[in-house]
Amino acid sequence: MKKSGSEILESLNIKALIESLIAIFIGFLIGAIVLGAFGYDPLSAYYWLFQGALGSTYGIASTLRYATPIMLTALTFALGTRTGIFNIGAEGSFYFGAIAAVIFTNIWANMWFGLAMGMLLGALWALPAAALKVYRGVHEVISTIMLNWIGWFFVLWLIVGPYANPNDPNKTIRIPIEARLPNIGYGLSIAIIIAVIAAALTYFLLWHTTLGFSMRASGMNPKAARYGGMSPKKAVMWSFILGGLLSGLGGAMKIMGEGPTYAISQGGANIYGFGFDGIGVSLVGRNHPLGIILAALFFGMLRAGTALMQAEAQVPLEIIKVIQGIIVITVAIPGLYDLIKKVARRGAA
Amino acid sequence: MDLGAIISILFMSLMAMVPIVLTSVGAAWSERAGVVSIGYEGVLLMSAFFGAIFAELTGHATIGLLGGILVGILLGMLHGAITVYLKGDHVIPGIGINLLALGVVPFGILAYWGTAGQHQLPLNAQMWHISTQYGELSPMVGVTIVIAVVTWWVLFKTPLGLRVRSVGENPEAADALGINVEKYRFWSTVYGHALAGLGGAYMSVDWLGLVHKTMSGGRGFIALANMVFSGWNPLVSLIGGWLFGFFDALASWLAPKHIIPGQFILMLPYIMTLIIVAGIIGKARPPKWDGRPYKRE
Amino acid sequence: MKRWMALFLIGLMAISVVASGCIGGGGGGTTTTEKKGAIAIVYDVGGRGDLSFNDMAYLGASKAAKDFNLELTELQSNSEDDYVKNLETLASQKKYLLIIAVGFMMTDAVKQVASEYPDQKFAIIDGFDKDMPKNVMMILFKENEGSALAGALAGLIAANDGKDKVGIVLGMEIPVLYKFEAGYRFGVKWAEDYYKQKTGKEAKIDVLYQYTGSFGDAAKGKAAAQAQLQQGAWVIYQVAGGTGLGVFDAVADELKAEGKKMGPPFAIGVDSAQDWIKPGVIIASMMKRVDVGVYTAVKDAVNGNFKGGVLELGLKEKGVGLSTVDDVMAMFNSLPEDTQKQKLKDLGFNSKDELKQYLEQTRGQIPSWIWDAVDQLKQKIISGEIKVPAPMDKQGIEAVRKAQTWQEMENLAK
Amino acid sequence: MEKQPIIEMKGIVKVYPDGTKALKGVDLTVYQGEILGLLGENGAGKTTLMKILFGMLHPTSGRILIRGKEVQFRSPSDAITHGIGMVHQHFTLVEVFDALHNIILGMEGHGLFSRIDVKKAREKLQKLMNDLNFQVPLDVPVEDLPVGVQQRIEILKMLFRDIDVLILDEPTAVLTPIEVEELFRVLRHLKEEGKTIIFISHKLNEVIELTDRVTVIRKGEVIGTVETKTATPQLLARMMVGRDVVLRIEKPPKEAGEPILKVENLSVKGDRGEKAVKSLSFEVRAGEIFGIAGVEGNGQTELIEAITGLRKPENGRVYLNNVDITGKGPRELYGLGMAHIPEDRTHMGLILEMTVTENALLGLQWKRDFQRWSGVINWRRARGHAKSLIEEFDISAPGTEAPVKSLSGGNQQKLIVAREVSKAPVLIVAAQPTRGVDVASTEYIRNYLVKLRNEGKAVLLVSADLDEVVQLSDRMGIIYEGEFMGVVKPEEVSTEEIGMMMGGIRYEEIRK
Repeated sequence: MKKSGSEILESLNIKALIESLIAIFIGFLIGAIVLGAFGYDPLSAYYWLFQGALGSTYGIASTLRYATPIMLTALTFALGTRTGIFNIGAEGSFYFGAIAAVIFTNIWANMWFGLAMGMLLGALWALPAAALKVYRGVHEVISTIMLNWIGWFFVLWLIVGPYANPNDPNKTIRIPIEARLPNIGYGLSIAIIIAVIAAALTYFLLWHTTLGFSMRASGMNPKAARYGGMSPKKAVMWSFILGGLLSGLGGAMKIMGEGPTYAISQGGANIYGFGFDGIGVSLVGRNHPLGIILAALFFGMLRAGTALMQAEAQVPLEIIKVIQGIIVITVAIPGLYDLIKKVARRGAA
Repeated sequence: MDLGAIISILFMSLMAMVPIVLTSVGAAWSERAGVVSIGYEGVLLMSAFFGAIFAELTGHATIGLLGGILVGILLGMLHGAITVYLKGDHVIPGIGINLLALGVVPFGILAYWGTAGQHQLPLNAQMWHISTQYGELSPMVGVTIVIAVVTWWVLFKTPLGLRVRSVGENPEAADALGINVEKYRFWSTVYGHALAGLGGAYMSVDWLGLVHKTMSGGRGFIALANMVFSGWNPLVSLIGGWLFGFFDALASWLAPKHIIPGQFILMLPYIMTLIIVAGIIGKARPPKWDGRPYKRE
Repeated sequence: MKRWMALFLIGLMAISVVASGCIGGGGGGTTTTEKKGAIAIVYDVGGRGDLSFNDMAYLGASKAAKDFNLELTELQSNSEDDYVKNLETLASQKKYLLIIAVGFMMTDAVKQVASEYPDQKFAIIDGFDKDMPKNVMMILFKENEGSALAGALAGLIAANDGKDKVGIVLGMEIPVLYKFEAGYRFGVKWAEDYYKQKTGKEAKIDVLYQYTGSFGDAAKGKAAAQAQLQQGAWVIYQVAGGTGLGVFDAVADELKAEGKKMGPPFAIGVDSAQDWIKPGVIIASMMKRVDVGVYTAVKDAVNGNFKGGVLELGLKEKGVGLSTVDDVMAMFNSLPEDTQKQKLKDLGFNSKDELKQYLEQTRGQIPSWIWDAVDQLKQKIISGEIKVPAPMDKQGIEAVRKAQTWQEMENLAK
Repeated sequence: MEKQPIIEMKGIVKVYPDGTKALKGVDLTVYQGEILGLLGENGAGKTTLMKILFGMLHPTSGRILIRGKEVQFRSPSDAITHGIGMVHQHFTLVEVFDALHNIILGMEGHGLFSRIDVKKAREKLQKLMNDLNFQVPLDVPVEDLPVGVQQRIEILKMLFRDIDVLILDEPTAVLTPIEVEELFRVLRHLKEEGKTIIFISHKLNEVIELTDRVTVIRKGEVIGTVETKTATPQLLARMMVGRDVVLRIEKPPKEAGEPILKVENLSVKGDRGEKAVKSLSFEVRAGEIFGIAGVEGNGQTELIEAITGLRKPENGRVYLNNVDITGKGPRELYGLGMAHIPEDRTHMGLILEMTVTENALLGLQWKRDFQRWSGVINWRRARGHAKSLIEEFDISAPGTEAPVKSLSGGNQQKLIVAREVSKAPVLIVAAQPTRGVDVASTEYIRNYLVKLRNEGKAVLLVSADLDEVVQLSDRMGIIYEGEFMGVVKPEEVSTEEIGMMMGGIRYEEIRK
């Protein structure tokens, strides 16, 4: 697998990247204004935020740990958008990946088996939306929202009922020690490496395989894809399935790779929300695997830094969500770059 | 189950339906005009929060409700600006609004009241209720029914409604007849979000009398399900929303009897919606240009 | 048009910023006076403001901080993923005398971080692990004992009024709550027996229970309580955090519907002395004195008496118990000044004394022999004469639910 | 009675943003109460001119006078207020509304919030329909109605707005003969009522049958206006298609070989379910260019899609090299030696956002040459392929990794041709291969098609450009409403005769 860096960069849209940076800047700017308005010191808040995320080995490890699951769910969303669909079902597949890891590693305590079953169940949960889209023309946003909720309640039932830990029913049964992902220090497991490899593979899939070619072609122009002998329907199917697989992997690794509990908590608190966050990551990363790695690290950083920010600057951690929300809304503004240029020019004139 | 119990369940379901119905009716109107939003969950949450602040500052629950509407209007304008005028994607801003709400509300509760996560409203900021021996009813139940009926009537019986629907079905046709597609779409979005804003404020200043950082509890999504379920029809949304409220109340009622796991009851609305959109029973067809930006050639 | 929209967007952002500025107020005030040291507290995901155990922990910590002139650092947890990071961050600063983790959810995290920082002292509320390192104090509460008193109170009120049902509304179905439910059921059964012995009349009281699946959805709590009230529950015990606030609301509505200012029907609060939230509606609260636990831990750490291992607080240690009017007033006094004022205004009282009187009047709604009976049970539990079951899993709670008498339940406890 | 001009268009010029000159100073006069035919091939500028009159497009320069007063329309509703209405080729109806609501939309009367007075609207419409002597069902969703009725609803919609001038753009394209008769009756009736009608068409018989005067447009210019009474099909055909042939293509005589493509009784349905291709049979032989001429929209698109595997035929069979390929998908067909230059370059032939290399690979991605190992694309080879196409066909591109949208139209088209030819096909289906392409590229592409024919390949050429078909084809079929009006050798017929066939007159009838 030999490829030059410039080739990857070419597939990334530079202007879009700049727009993401602008969005991040606006997010921080408005965050600062809000902080200032409430009598907090934004500079100190941001200083400690970055200090917490990057100022120590542990901080960096935390950043990487937080970046892992959202990197995978973001890849799910990106595979969708590259194929021209709005797959927001990463959330549901993530739950199933997590519960699959719990169930199957307790049947056979093998790491690879757990990961494989996580991916399988994640992909399975993506299937209904795929089939509804291809055969019934049901818009994927509606079907995936519904499936996310159905999956949520179903998994909640599994973890409170059949898979509750009899010795400590506040969580599910734990992943057996032999099946856990090896730790590489500071609470960080090899999950991050697998996630980066998954991003690289996703890049490889999209830009170096026939399947990826037809997925991208179908996403940009289904008519031309059909003309080119491809099947847009098949591409959509694969996009859902592979997307579910990635999120399933994310869910499995969340539980198998993250201590100290190695189990799903009651109420699913440690498996909730990663699919939704992944959408933001993917959008900021411009739906490109490389951009997603960077955006996931950025979002991970925001979360890793909150402890020190709270402790030293006494700033409530929710400000991070405010900033994230503003970034995503800003990213949603089409042609942001040109818009800002136009406004700036007007301002200068 | 005696009569009292039935009336009581009825009251509970009427109170519970308000935010769902208002949001569904608003969303139905907005989608009839061709603008999709999945940000109603965030709108509900933020308007519950800001509505409570308005109510407390003025000591009038009605001002709180108006404040909720105002928040809805502002968010609707933001969504409308991005989707209608800038021709942006219809789904992404909603994701951002939902995310923003999850930050703004907990942060705001802490920053404004100094308590984390929740705040109880003083009595003078809470809506007056009609009390009976079977439970309470808010005047907002009546308002909601009136809004649903009037919205339905306007949408299906008046020139305004005809134009709104034409803009969502075939903007080209509407444009050719001199209907300003962008204007109708924009204000329809604003109206949709304003109703959701009213529903959110109702939750805090009326129904529950408190603000909690996750109080929307998925109702924004239930409302979307209900909208689809009701075939984008405000009047059916009223009935559908009441049914959701009814099943919710019934589930609460049945819960102490412990017949089936609660999680399965909670799943029902979503499963039903999925079945309906799949066309397995009934027929649900969205407006033809729903979610598509319209650009004149 | 596009340009106009761009300006509009920018304007909107500006408005939102100004708006948020207008509602701005407190926050951020850090004191500059010299402190003798520092303690840190890490909250559970519920966070402060739950009027429940996170708030109680704060109460204890802030009191200790004031009494011992310590700086207090608080950390919220956004999700469970934050526990290890929050604890680790604090521990690595090596400046805290004691780090307090609030909530059983943090058990594994505390265990891990404490073994990495053996010199750092930790305390965990509600968390237990038999392999916990020595530098961790595990503060546990016998909620079952306190809940038994709540159950006895509820059962006797119902029996006395000739009713046959009481209710309990719980949060997410997690095993900690089984202790509450079991204790409550035990108390109710004990009340049946006591009532029969006292009056010679049979009383059969059913316990309606519901796990709402959430600690934060007041609407669900309200619906659950309304359902139970309609099905004849005469007293409802809430063990549901934020969800429980809806329970109070439901009972208040019921009273209003009946044209009453005070119960019965009543609600029973939990964790803190919640009576002040809705005087007249809440007859008493099952207090879990997390504040006492936290205060004790800090005191021990300051005085050099800190010991790792389990510190279990039951009725005997005053770690749990039913609230008294004085408890309620103490809790009320601990609220921020303006919150107190606002609350009094809402309730239509001119002074705290009026609130106190009102609370006493509420308690006066039920005959004093009931209060005496509850106290009798309390003494028996303290003396060890009566044991309250504390199931920790599904089978355990099922057994308690099936049991027909309190003696049967007591056997389960052994 | 002296004729009053109701519309005068003077010196109308329309240049599109991409530089295409659609109208080059057109003058048009329409008199009160007449039916004016606007005749021309496609691309002549008829529709553009009428869209300008209807306010949908803005002229680059020129003036419009209505009843002697100059007007400037910003939108169609401006035109409607001035009494001008237009019925487009594809209808603008809200499918789920019934006829009544479609018609009154935007003209509901009263305030926005008052109840629509359905009864009054119905009465008014009923009266209108009675006056016109035609009926449409008012309460059925229009999507459930046949196209003929939908068209009448469009007409009613305009009349409801009290327009004086009604523009109809190719109104008979989707109608059955009976529906056409009915439409003509209505239009004549409208004329009696004093309305003015502009009838855009390329069908000679219809124009002759219906109109009072005919204005012929060709390549953005008015060729002339004649009184229909004095016009013959021959005259109109000459005006419509007659021209000096600009390019000469060297084409040595060649004996055609074995039949490569055989089409037997092929019937294909269009997007609206209409019969677009009606039991068509023909064959294309090795070393032969078979041309299909005709005005666009007469079934060419459907025919080609059916042959190239993009549309399922209703009936009939297609053989390639004696292999039955009916209903097979594009991927299989490419494997069997078919190449396809699609008519819609930007929407089908290319993916504009993708790079030159990626586009050069479109349809070739499975070829073993371009696979590193199964399923993985060898981009180095693909780039090499793109580079060789660029060199061989002299395509001017910034590089192989530039997005294809940065290429000019001509170079984009050359890229498609290059790619298709590189498939080493036995049959090339070339649809509109030179549309919108500059002169140099056009010549290159045409010469290349001849070269392929000389090499013994079979070429099926479909073009709306008559010159192209006439010059290149060895044999040609003239298609009209999904049927061949005649299959002839170009040198054996006159342009006039071809024009008549394009207008719907059968070869046998002409020769009679």
